[in-house]
Amino acid sequence: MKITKEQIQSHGLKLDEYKKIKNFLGREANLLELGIFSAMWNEHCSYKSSKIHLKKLPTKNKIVIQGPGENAGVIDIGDDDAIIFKIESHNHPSFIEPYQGAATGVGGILRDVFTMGARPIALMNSIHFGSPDNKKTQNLLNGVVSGIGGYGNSVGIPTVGGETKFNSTYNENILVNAMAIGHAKKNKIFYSKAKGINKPVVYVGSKTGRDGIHGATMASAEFDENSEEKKPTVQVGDPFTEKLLLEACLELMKKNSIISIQDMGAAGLTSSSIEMASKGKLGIELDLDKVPCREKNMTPYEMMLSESQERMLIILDDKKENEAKKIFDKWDLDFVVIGKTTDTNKLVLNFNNKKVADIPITALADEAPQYDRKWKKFKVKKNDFKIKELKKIKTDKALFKILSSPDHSNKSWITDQFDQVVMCDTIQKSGGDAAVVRVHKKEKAISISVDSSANYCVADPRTGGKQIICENWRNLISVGSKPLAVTNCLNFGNPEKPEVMGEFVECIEGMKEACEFLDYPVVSGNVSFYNETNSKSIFPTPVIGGVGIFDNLNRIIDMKTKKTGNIIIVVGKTFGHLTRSSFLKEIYSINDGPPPEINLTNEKNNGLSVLNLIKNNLVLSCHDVSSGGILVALAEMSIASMLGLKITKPKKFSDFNEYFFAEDQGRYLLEIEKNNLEKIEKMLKKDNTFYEVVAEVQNDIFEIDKTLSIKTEELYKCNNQWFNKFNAVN
Amino acid sequence: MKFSVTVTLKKDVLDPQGKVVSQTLKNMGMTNLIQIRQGKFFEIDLDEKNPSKAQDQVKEMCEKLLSNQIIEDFKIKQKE
Amino acid sequence: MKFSVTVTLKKDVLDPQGKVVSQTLKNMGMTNLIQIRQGKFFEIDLDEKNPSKAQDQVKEMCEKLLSNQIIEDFKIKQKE
Amino acid sequence: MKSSVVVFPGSNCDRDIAVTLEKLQFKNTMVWHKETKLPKSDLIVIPGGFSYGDYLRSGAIAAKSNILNEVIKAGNDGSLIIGICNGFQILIECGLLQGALLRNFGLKFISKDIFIKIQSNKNKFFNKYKKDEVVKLNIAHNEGNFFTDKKHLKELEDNNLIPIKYCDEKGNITNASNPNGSLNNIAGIFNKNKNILGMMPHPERMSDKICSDDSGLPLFLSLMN
Ligand SMILES: Nc1ncnc2c1ncn2[C@@H]1O[C@H](COP(=O)(O)OP(=O)(O)O)[C@@H](O)[C@H]1O
Ligand SMILES: [Mg+2]
Repeated sequence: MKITKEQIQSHGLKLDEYKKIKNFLGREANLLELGIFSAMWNEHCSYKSSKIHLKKLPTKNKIVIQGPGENAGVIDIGDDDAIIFKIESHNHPSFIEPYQGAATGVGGILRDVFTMGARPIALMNSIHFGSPDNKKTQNLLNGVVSGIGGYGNSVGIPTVGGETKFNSTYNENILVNAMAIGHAKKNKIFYSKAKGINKPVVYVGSKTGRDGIHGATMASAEFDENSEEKKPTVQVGDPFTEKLLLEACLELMKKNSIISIQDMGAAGLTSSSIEMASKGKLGIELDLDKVPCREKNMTPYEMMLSESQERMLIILDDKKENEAKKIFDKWDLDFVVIGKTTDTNKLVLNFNNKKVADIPITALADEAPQYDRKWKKFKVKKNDFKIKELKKIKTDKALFKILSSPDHSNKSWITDQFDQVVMCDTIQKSGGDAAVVRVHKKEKAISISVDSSANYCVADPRTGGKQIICENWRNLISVGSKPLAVTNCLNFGNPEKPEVMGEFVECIEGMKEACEFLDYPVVSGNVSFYNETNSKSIFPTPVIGGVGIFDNLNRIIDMKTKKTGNIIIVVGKTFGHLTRSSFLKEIYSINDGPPPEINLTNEKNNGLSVLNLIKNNLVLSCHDVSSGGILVALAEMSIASMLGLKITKPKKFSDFNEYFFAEDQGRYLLEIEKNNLEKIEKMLKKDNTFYEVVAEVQNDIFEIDKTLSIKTEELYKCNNQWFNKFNAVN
Repeated sequence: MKFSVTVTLKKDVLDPQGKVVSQTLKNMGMTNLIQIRQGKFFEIDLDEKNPSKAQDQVKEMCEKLLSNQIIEDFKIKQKE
Repeated sequence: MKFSVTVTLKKDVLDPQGKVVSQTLKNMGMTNLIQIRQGKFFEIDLDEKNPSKAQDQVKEMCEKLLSNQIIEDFKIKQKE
Repeated sequence: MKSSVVVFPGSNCDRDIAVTLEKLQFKNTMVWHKETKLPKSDLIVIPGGFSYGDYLRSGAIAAKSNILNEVIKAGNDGSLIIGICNGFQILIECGLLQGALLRNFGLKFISKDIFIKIQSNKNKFFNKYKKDEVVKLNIAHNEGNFFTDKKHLKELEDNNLIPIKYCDEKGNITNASNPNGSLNNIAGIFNKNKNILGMMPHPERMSDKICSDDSGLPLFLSLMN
């Protein structure tokens, strides 16, 4: 049977790519082989458009145990402990079926982390929806939030934080990125590289059904109007089985029987078997008659491309089968030897006593196409707006408007649907600058934050890329931790368009610069391209997940102001940068001009100074200044404690709004005791760090002399109503 | 007018609940059980005399809220 | 042999799901909706040729597992 | 004191409760659901989580497991048993406690810190709390909406079998402070002999000042009394 042009195209392959395939095989491919190539060569698995640029990111330093290239990144947090983490997207499935799409996204990222030997200890997420006015948004929001909770709650991993944003750019293409963080012993980390010949290849977990055949291909194809009809690609998650799989794998990992292990993620059995063989420079032979199937009469094509969830592939050492099988029996999971490693460097599939596929492994992995796609340099638009020309708005009105906007509203409507404290190690839940989770039974903890700012990236991808790394770093500093490393999920449009590719390239270059300067390596990540509908791209949206460390539990701080009479200082200079700010967006619907600039030297200096003050026990609460500027940040501190503030008027600014709502970077608000001010001033001077006093903590009233005076209760109400109103059955 | 609606998972879609229920029944000794699939059931009472209008309305409910047509099918039955 | 089983909440038991579903539908403009109650639906496939034996077995499943008789009623229907 | 924590596939608060018990010097054993014997113990705990995924009805399938026969026997013989969250659901499904736990009235999973008011402390479980004390605990469930018939409700009320009710921070038992729609704000109940307690809130999640609070500890200390 000859493969037709239509078949090639419906598999998302280009005709010249198929030519290459024929060269590798020395013959025509059969349909199964075509399916396997299409799964391995698509964007999602091969990173064909992104690889050469991802290589620019710094991925090593002395705490990195494993950088990109494995299921997740691994860092050293001292003693014999390691933290394993990664973020991944599940955008397209979540738009089609929000509950199951989000749920299986969480399931997938959990498997990436426990495959490596870690017990997952926390989940985070970053979710972006279309405009609240879009009629799809409410349903998508509800479905995604309950899907994330439905899966994580059931498996029993606390969801401790995340971010939720709304923008019409995501109307027809929402973003659902999930991050998992696990803890392992440094000397007990498991990798996917196969070793040794004739070792048993074992299939464990759920049975294979006809789920999401071609799911991986879908994730790499643009949406069009008909895509809501591409139904069968949706998978249903089974968190109960995931929990069993997690416990069974961790139990087996305590023994010395695993050579290599790999979860079946995108492109299921295909990518997992090939990845193991490719890393080990070996071949692999599978007997498909043995694959546990859920439905009758499944074909090899369906088995190899199914994306049924909650499955793993394990290569066991000699004579370990019985001991391993016992464990999986105990947990009522399938355990079947379906093949072996070989020295042929080929993927060989047998079915019904016939060889049904025979492909050189290198053709599928190392030799997969890589493109240096055309990209266009981004032109940053000049800032031609003047605040004086805008219609005046009272500061309190502006504050209310921002605090009650969907992006700034309190997210407890969402987070109350997540179990945030199961496992009993959550020290800080969502709501603060970063989540804090204790390392079980130890006197140390990690901090985690997930951040994005598409609004800056679309204005200037390079600065935006830098900014988002810095903001993430800042968030970890703000709770008193030392930032260690990041994972990233790069959500972009169609890479075949030079403008989109340009955004991608420049974002990465910006990130690289910041990561290098801050010694903040990238240890894992994921790229999601083709986020566009009817040729309209989403804003470039890199999402950063950072992890930091506390080496004791006594210096963990939050943003709740503590005591009346204390003063609040702002570290870092305010210049009055307003373009791309929440102020202009929420009040005037102005959305142009460049984002705030990043001065890496100041950024690092300010952050380290703040951390030093915290370490010296001089800071009672801390909050970084981000979207919304100083006044919004101050209000958030007030709302957290329900104490008021007496805010000082700025000296140099004729327009207060310019000072209070500016989004200049690298700034922190610190609550300190009055009588420590002198000491702190000395320390900051020595570091060359700029600071000024902005407020004093008082009871009940949030005020600026002669400008505004608000009861904290009012602030609280205004910040807490949006989600309930939006979701009240309307 | 009264209707009953059943919403079931499409044929090849995984039914984690049905799976666990089957397994439990088998463990309880019902070894001749081939399979169980679980779905939802609604009893709907409408103040509408015209049968075809009522039927249409129930169909609309199913499409818009009661079922998720990407993974589920529904069946409507008129009662009485 | 194939059976279908519906499990519904007893009349005087509050049905929070049905209540929310009704409310949502009313808000969507279906003001003539009197009420909706939500239950569960099972499709059971048994390897048993004798109808009365099969029927008894399904009844046993309902009593022992599929329903909680304190709050729920069940109905069994043979298919085909 | 010896304790046993029963573990089902899908339990996920088993480790948390074990940590709390061990911290208070209980000699604790984890008991896998397939076991047919319970070790001799002064306290049996059915922990929270999603046993069998909470598929069908929460707790229904766990209630059919081997070990439950032993738990029922022990309960009827007067052993102290506490079922927390999913454990409460299991105790109801197996008949050791009466009533039903329906879907939360908002149909959403709810996880947050709430307050309960101690209704009576003259029992084995709450004697280290004061009567009417307001206690902060955490809840996390989909189906915690307690429901029962009038007759049983009267029996519960007449015999002091409702030890805890949801309330606000100041101790007012109101609709607004009822997180899930439970009848009369009921957060937990006893059996007739008050040796078996089922409760939706998680005391083990409040046993550590660093993470939250230690307001759940008196419950376990009461049991040692
Ligand atoms: N943006 C990125 N930055 C750094 N590493 C990345 C990025 N995207 C992907 N990677 C790395 O490439 C590898 C393959 O990623 P992926 O295919 O998403 O993994 P999986 O097969 O587990 O889903 C992983 O090790 C991942 O960490
Ligand atoms: Mg993986």
